[in-house]
Amino acid sequence: MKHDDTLAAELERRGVSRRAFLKFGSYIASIMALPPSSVEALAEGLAAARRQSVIWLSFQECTGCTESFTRSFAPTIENLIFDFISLDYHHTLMAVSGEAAEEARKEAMAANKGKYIVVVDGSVPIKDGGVYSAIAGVTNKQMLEDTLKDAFAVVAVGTCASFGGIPKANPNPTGAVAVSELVGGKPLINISGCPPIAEAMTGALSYLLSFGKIPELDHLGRPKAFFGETIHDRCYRRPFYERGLFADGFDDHGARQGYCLYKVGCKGPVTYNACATMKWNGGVSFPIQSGHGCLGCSEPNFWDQGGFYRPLPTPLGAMGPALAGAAVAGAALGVGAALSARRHQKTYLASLEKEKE
Amino acid sequence: MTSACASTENLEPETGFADAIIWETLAKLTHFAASGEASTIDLGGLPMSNRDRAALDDLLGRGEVSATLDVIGRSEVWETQFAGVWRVRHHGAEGIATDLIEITVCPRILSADRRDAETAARRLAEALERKHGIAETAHET
Amino acid sequence: MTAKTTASGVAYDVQGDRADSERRDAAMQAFVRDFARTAAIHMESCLRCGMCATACQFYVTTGDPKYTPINKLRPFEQAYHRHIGPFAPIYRLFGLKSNVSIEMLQEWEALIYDACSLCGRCTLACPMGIDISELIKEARHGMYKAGLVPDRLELMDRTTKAWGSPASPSDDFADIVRDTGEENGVPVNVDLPKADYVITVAPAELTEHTKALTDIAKILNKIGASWTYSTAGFEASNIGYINGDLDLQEKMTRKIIDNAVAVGAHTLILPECGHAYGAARWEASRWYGKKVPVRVIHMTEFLAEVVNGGKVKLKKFGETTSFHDPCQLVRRGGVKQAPRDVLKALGLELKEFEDHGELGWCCGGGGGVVSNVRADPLRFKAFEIKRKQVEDANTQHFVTACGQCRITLTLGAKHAKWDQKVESLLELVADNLED
Amino acid sequence: MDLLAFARGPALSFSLAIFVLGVIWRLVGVLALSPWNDLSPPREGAPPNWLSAIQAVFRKMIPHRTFLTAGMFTTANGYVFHIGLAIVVLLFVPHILFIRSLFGVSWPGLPNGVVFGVGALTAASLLAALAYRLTSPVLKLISRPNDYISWLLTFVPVVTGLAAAAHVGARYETLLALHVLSICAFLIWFPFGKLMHAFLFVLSRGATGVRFGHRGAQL
Repeated sequence: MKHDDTLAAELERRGVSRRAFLKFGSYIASIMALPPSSVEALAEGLAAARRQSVIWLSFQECTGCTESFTRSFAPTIENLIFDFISLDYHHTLMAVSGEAAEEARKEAMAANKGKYIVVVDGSVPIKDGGVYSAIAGVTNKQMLEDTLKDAFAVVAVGTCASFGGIPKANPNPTGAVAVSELVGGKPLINISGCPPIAEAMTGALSYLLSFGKIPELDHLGRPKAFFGETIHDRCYRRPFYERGLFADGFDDHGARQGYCLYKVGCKGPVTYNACATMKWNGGVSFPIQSGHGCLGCSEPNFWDQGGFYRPLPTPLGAMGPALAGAAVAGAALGVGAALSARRHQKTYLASLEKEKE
Repeated sequence: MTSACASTENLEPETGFADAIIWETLAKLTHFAASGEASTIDLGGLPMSNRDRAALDDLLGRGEVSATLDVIGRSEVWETQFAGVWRVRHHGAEGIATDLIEITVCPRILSADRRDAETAARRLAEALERKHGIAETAHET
Repeated sequence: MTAKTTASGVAYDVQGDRADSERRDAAMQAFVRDFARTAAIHMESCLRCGMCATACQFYVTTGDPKYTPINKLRPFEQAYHRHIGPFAPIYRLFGLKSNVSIEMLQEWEALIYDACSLCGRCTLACPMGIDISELIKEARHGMYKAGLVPDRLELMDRTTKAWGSPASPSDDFADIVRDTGEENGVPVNVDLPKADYVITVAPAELTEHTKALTDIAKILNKIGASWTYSTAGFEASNIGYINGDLDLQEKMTRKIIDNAVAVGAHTLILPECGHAYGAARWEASRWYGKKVPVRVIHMTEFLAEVVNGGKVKLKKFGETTSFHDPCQLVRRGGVKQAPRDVLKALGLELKEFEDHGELGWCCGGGGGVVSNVRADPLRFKAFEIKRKQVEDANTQHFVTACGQCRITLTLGAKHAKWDQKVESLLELVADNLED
Repeated sequence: MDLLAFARGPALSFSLAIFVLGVIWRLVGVLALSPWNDLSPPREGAPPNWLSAIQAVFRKMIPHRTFLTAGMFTTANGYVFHIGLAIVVLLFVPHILFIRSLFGVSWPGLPNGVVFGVGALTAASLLAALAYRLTSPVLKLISRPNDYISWLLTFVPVVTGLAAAAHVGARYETLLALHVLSICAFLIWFPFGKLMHAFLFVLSRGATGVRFGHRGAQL
């Protein structure tokens, strides 16, 4: 009997029934807002898939994304995905190190040529030849380019990989860029967030595994299922916004009443993410529920939007000196114009007087 | 209770989602009764507060059947007091992962898969073999 | 002096023999000179809401949008933006506002002179409070400089320069006064070297309404005042003020003020004439350069003063009357109560028009319109409003306090074949003095 | 978010600077012209000039009844969109935050639903104003490009604001950016067109008020 290496067979060997696929399928369908009718297709697709080789590259990052993704090791529905993938290279998680680690990466690339998925967290510095971040003597840029050559798809995890994130924040000393700028034509999924919601990652990978294609993305390359709506649109505090009830600080009456945090700088209205519905830590809470406005961490350049506590409708940058300067210039121009007009009148008057004589 | 978080919990508003979902359930149930066509309402992704969820549970109540599953974590399935309206709730690491209302004869997750049955038959045969020392081939299916 | 027509078919008169460019420049010079702070604020402020149209008798009676008051200011406005406004240097630099063309000035002549009686009703309608009529008066300065004035008004201008009055030569003035005094049996004073009151006249008193000359004399004699008429300063109507001839306005102003000072008068009484009030009461100091040392009052103010002060007693009519508020006296002069007091003293029950006082409708002849025969058809049209008001009031008397209004109303009635007498407040008082 | 950052940042700073520069330029340019001092003696009992000016500013808020008959639409509609704009601009919470960031003062806002309703009414009123301008023979004759530009630059922020609030037409941040940019255009145009009447009305009414008060005439 030929050894069956489908995921169904693997789980079966561990005594897990196909109900697990059904359950996982309904979970993925739910978080990705797929129609309930697609649950079985998803489950069947996953069951028939083979373990997916994943090469995880970490560049200019803080490991928060990995933390978010692997936060739980309990055998639960959320991390069944770890049974579906073969994490062939991840320098934080893998047991081996040094040359052996790099060897593992090369082996996986050779063995799964054209089929492996590259996951990237962290941005890539490209200034000065990319010298600001290197692993085993290879710059991040070089390693990314090498690894991408034979990849099937790329998943940029976290805002740094998706949009450059904090390393790219003004003044961007390392010339950090998003992965999207270096992928060439490879299919790319951005899972932004600082850190991203683990379910978004799970959902995107599962979709990729079951259907063999990339889920529908928004204009920033993010799965619409998770990034299709703003935090504000899905926020349970939205009714307070509509009724004009706001917290003016973090310890006032409004804050205690759980009013909308718009006035204290919440970026929910312009932030596309699923925090308000998926929430964090297994659905316990999310920043707004915990009393703090959204930072907008899943959006490009969120670090440079004038401050986390600056309300959305306020202008960015200091206005005072510019306006004072404008006022002085305006007054000068006004006086100049009036003097010129007066002179104009006088010269006209003079010519009139002459006319009289 | 003076902490901001605690009082926020207490003040979670009721948004009216529960009522809306009951209306949808009624429509789907009527359709199911007439045509036999099953359907599902996914409660995930709806910005329901805990109060909304409690209100929904109250309205639907519990009927004759209830089951607990232990498949990659715990799941609960029960029929509401309205025949054909089932609740399917999968628990994840730290809470509810999937929460569904299924309008059907019996939720699919309760039924065994024939491919699993195939393996099960083999395992059962092996178990027998171990017990009686007799090699008995399972019936081909 | 020639009547011409623009390419677009608008009639205009032109005086003198100058190149068009010279005319245009002369107009611009005068326009530019006029923009002081208030005029500039008003030039900046128009919202183009069209409310002023609803106030203008020429628009209301014709429905022709070109009579919208603010539209009459277009060349003036253009000159302002090109030469004076805060952005004028930029407009000039980039050629964003063109200079006013001679064709435009020609076309606007009739709008500025024939279709505006300077009544100022539009000023009250303007939500921004733009004093449109004042601006039109200022725009006339440029039109005059350009030699683009209705011929009849220019004729009066020249006559005044030659005679010292548009009605008769100065040399004849003393005779006219004496003759009228004899005719009406009233002792008159002319050219006394010293007097407390100096009386001035308008053309109406020297032509149609000579009785007014002795009416005031009668009252002054009655109260035993020291008064005189003066050949050196009798003409108060000030055609320069109306035409936009500033030189003449200054000359005529100085004449009456200087004379009053020379006579040592404490009060200069202006005739029953609206524009005389505007020119002498409010604008004289502009030419005099300082506060005018003589009290300048209108005939109506004088009447109210003697009546309210109990210096004269009047016979009571016990009848009803309506009153036409002369624009320059009431709306733009602030003399609203005085004529009403006098009418009350005469025992005339005043039935007010629906729009009266500062909201009164113009007779249609102010600002020189009545003297400008070219404007007759328009004026007669505007007269319809006044006629309706008078008919609606349906009173035994119809009184006004301005000779020009009286002439306009009489002419209007005659043209409309409408039998309506227009009475003078001064005459009513003079004719009804208690012994 | 880049368009929004541009709108909230450089575009807004630039247009506010132009706004301040232009407003002061225009006001100073007019006020620094030579005055004509009226040396004629005032009417007996005439109020002081400052009082006449203030009275005129308020007096002119409501037209004389006689002008209302013909000018009812202009007046009533003018009131509707002016009050509407005032409510939307001054009582919508995001706008209050904007104002607070510039001047440091704030006040309570209205519920969004009310503001949206008022905004819609304001937009309708502005459309009516345009329709009237395009059909009335008087307004057709006296209107200038200034009037249409000013109308457009008032209307567009209202419409983009409503669209942003209702999330229709594009993504919220794009709509918000367009709203902010439309306000930038409004601010830049403001001092150079008739929008300036928001400042000039005080001067214009006041100047005539002084003239009339001096003469003892009623405005």
